[in-house]
Amino acid sequence: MSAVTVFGLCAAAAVGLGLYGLITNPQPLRKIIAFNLLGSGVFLLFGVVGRRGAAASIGNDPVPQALVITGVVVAFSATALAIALVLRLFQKAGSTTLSDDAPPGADPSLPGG
Amino acid sequence: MSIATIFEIVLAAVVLGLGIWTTAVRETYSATVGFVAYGLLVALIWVRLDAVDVALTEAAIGGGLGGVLLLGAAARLRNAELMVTETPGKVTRVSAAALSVLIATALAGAVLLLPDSVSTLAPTVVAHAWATGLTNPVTNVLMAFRAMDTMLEKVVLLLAIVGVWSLAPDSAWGGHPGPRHQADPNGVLAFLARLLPPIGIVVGIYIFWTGANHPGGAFQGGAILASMWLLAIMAGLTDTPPVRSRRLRFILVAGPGLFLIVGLGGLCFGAAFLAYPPALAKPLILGIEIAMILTIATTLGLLLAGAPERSAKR
Amino acid sequence: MSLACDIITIAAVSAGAFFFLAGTVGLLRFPDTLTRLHALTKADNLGLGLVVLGLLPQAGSLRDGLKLVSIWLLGLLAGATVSQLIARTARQGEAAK
Amino acid sequence: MLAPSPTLDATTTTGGFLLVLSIVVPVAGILLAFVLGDRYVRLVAFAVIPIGSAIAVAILVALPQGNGPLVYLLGDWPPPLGIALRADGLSAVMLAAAAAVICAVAVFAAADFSPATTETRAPFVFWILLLAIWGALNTIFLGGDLFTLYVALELLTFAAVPLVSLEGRAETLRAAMRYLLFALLGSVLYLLGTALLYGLHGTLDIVLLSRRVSLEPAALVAAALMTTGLLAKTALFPLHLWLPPAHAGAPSAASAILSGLVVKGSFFIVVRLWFNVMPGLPGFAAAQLIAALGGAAIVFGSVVALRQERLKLLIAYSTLAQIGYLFLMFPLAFGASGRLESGDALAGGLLQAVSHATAKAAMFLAAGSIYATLGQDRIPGLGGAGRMVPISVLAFALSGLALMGLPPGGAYLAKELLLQAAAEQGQWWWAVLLQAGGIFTGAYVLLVLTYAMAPADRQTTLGRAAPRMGEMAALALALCSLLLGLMPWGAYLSIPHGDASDKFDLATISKALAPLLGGTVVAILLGRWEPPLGYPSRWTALLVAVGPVRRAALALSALVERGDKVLRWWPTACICLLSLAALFAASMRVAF
Amino acid sequence: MNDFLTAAVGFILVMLALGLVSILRGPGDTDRMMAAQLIGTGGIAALLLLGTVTGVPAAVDVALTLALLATFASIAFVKKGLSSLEANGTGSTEDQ
Repeated sequence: MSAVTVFGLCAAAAVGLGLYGLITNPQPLRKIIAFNLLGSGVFLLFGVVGRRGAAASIGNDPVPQALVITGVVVAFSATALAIALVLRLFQKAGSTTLSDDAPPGADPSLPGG
Repeated sequence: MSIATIFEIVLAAVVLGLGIWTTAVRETYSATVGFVAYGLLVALIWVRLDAVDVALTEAAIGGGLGGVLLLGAAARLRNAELMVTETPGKVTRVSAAALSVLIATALAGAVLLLPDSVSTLAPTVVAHAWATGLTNPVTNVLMAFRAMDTMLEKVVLLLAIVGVWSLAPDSAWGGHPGPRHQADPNGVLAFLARLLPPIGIVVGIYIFWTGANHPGGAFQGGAILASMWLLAIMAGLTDTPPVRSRRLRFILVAGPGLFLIVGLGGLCFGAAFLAYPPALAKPLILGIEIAMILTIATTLGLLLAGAPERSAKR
Repeated sequence: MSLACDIITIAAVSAGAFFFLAGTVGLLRFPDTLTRLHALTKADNLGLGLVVLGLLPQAGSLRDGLKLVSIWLLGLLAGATVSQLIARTARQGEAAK
Repeated sequence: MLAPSPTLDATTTTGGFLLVLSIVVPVAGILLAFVLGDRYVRLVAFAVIPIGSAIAVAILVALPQGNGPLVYLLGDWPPPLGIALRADGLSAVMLAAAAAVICAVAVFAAADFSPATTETRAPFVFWILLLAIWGALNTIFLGGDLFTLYVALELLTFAAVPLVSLEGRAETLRAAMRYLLFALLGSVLYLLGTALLYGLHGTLDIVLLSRRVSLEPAALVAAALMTTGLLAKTALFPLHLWLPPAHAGAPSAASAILSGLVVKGSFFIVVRLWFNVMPGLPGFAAAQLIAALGGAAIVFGSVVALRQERLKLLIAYSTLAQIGYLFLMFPLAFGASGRLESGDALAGGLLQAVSHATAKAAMFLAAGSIYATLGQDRIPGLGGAGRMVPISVLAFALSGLALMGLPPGGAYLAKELLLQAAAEQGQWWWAVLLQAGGIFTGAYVLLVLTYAMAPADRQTTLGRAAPRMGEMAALALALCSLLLGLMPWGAYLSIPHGDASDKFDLATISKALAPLLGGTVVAILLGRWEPPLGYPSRWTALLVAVGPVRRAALALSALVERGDKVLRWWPTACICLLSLAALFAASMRVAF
Repeated sequence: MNDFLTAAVGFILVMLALGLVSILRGPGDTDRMMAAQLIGTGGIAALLLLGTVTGVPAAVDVALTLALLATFASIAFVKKGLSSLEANGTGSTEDQ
């Protein structure tokens, strides 16, 4: 087992965790947190890929590193935009539920509910 | 199993444990605290993967600014939690879990089964470092070889600002983002907000400056500067600028603007769009980065501050 | 010389690790917020200081050494002020109950 | 190891600088508009749009003159180290379509989003985001690097989401939120695939990848994840939870852009991925799967569209159906070698995308004028629209005819090409769906027109008069879509038999009548509303005659609408997404 | 030497994890506010040792960044915690 294996598994697990949270957490804010977990898993995956490509006295391929830095910035901007939306929605509607056509309160006709 | 591997497993377990806690915990405020801890610790993994540039970014953005952004929203949305509806049922949760595990397994398999013949651009990047005169390969990739991505990413940041501002109520348009913070001017908070920023500014500029040849760069430096600015705002020492301010707007586009101008200069007088003449490469890149650190610090700070809430008229 | 450095490192880092242990035991065993805060800021900062001390002989240059020390100072500053803030909040929280 | 060696695709061609300009000009416009603010935003946009359009036309002219695609190496760094921009026929056609739609929308929006003397929120945001969408789309059409495409995709999302919530009502904020979160999920999956591809091949350049991609587990996982991620952003059924509220809730000018152009961005990347990056990878089963989703989208979207009460929601669901139409080309593009080939099926699919972009944008613009004049857009209350806003109703009708696939529209030519490919391949089931798509489109267009042409049931007009320029913009765009079939496509897309559209013989006319007649029948069976006032009584008698059948059909469509509600529930949609990723991986595996 | 330092990082990391468990468990938000503070010391110690072990001198810069941002996060914790306390009806002297 090398660092690549351990952190590769860790990255995959973080992706799985983020996906699960994104699907099942009902609150938008928690979905955003889950999205960030998911994103960090993806970035770790890039890191693992780059670590495999260590060469020429560089410990980690610089191209995936650059991609991750760009990706982190984009993910952060997305988080900021999403949070601004949630806050405005709360201000406007008094709740942050995402289902539009269901009146406030659970829709009993939905499956698995 | 070597001691290094055991350490790596411990690190991965701690980080994943935090991730699980963040996903599973009931209260949103606790989840954000867990996420901040997660984000700060992921930086350790990045150091272990020998990607210090990313470690800096992840520590500054993932844990620090990103966490605080989430935290602020969680504090404001406390009351919204009380009206939780539409919690998915067991069937949904189980199938979501099964599919997530499936995807994660497929991913893990794909990563572990990557062919042994490693594909990497690292030697190529090193071989072409002459073109910029900088020795940090990541900066070279960001500022020269993949400069287009970096420029577009700055436009993404600008659009995020436009998007966040677009959520202002019409009456507050042009005004100050976020609430006005006030604190006891002789309190501990104000004391820290006077003491820490000078240190932080030095560190931020150092991280930026060292980025030419060592890990670091405009983005990481800018994030530190942004956090110091926000500290001063939170302590009530200063206020967010009104978004209609022309000077603010100018700072916000300075980075991508200069990038674009230098790029067009390359198109008109040089080899290609975004190509730097080797003799001028280093000063040009540093110039762009100086403009960028200002833009980034301001942009990140304003993204955290949120949409304009108070009219600029007093 | 290098042996002496290594011995200092091992001794100081071990001592630092011990204080982290103490801090954690405090966090786990102490009953309320204020005492836990006490354990956290005092013991952990001491532990960090010892680790920094242990790493100083391993630092490549004077600059690196200065950076290490400045990190510790920063930690101390943060610990001293932030713990005050948290303690104040904790008291208010109790008062509110 | 992979020393950058100059090859055919790795040198800047003459005219390559045009590609840079087509991205840089809108970006410069964004920066300038942001700094100047106030009343200059619209001015900047109006200065940038003609320049950008001229560049798109220049690329259209320059492309056939060289041999092969236009290429530009950014920073003079050849891939894999650097990033290349490439324009082939597909890019050129999409660039031109985007420019046309942006122009029309800008003219339409000139009055709605005119800045006052002091800066106001909506115009500032709208014009900047319009330019941003344009820049992002141009980058998507030209980008030769999968990560650049990712950044461009995010740029597109960031520009599109605030447009949805521009009016700031709670339901539009909610729609924007759902859109943003689902789109982010989609792009993260795409990014995952990118990471795997880089790990496999050490490059993200499309041309280099196409030479290196082979059947490996990691490549399969990457292809499946990227495809589903992009489908989520394209809102292909059943991943459409965000589309109807977002497209219906945005201001009309924004809806036109979102529906006409934004979804085409991620669709275009799917095309790039399947046809250029990995033509040998998806295989027959995966192509059948993606087209089956498309087919389901056509039926499902159309049926739900016919049940909508609001015009804008109807058009949004119609977009859902039309998106499905775009994916029917994938199984028809299979060559004998088991690879996807850029033949007439791809040409048909692209033409469909272009004609949908123009026609759907025209439809939303027309609906916007109708909404503004009548003060509401309930379909049963559309009476009198034909008299009050005749040009808009005409624009709506013409764009409807174009969408139905009537000659000489672009959709007609596209349908002919796809039908031909289906016949050659013996895949008759897709031919059935192609026809069904036209018939369904006919149904809801006729339904809307029936109500719009009826006399008004009230005397007063509630809204304000729609600006004439805006109505003309919608009409021009609709005409453009209807005349697309007459353009010389041969230079850009591989169309085998020249333009088959200009012979108006009996067969052509009968083909044209099929969607109209079929559409009438479907509209009678599935139209929910009472016939409008002042309607000939024999029609009412007809409705009574087909009563039982109609009731059964309506019950069925009500069931479909219930299903739509379930699918648009967040967890269901996400589970669909992940299941699709697994299905795609499995079906790609099966094919070999 | 390296093995010793690696073991020390591992040990501190485990202590950090245990500390986090105790802090995150609560019971109150004020306990959770300590999380960033804990990482500001324990995490940085681990990072510094790790940098020496892995031979990445720039890890010191990461530690510096981490120290600053952990402090920033701590203050934000307190500040936001205060504002949520305020929402529950208790004023504070520090935050008005």
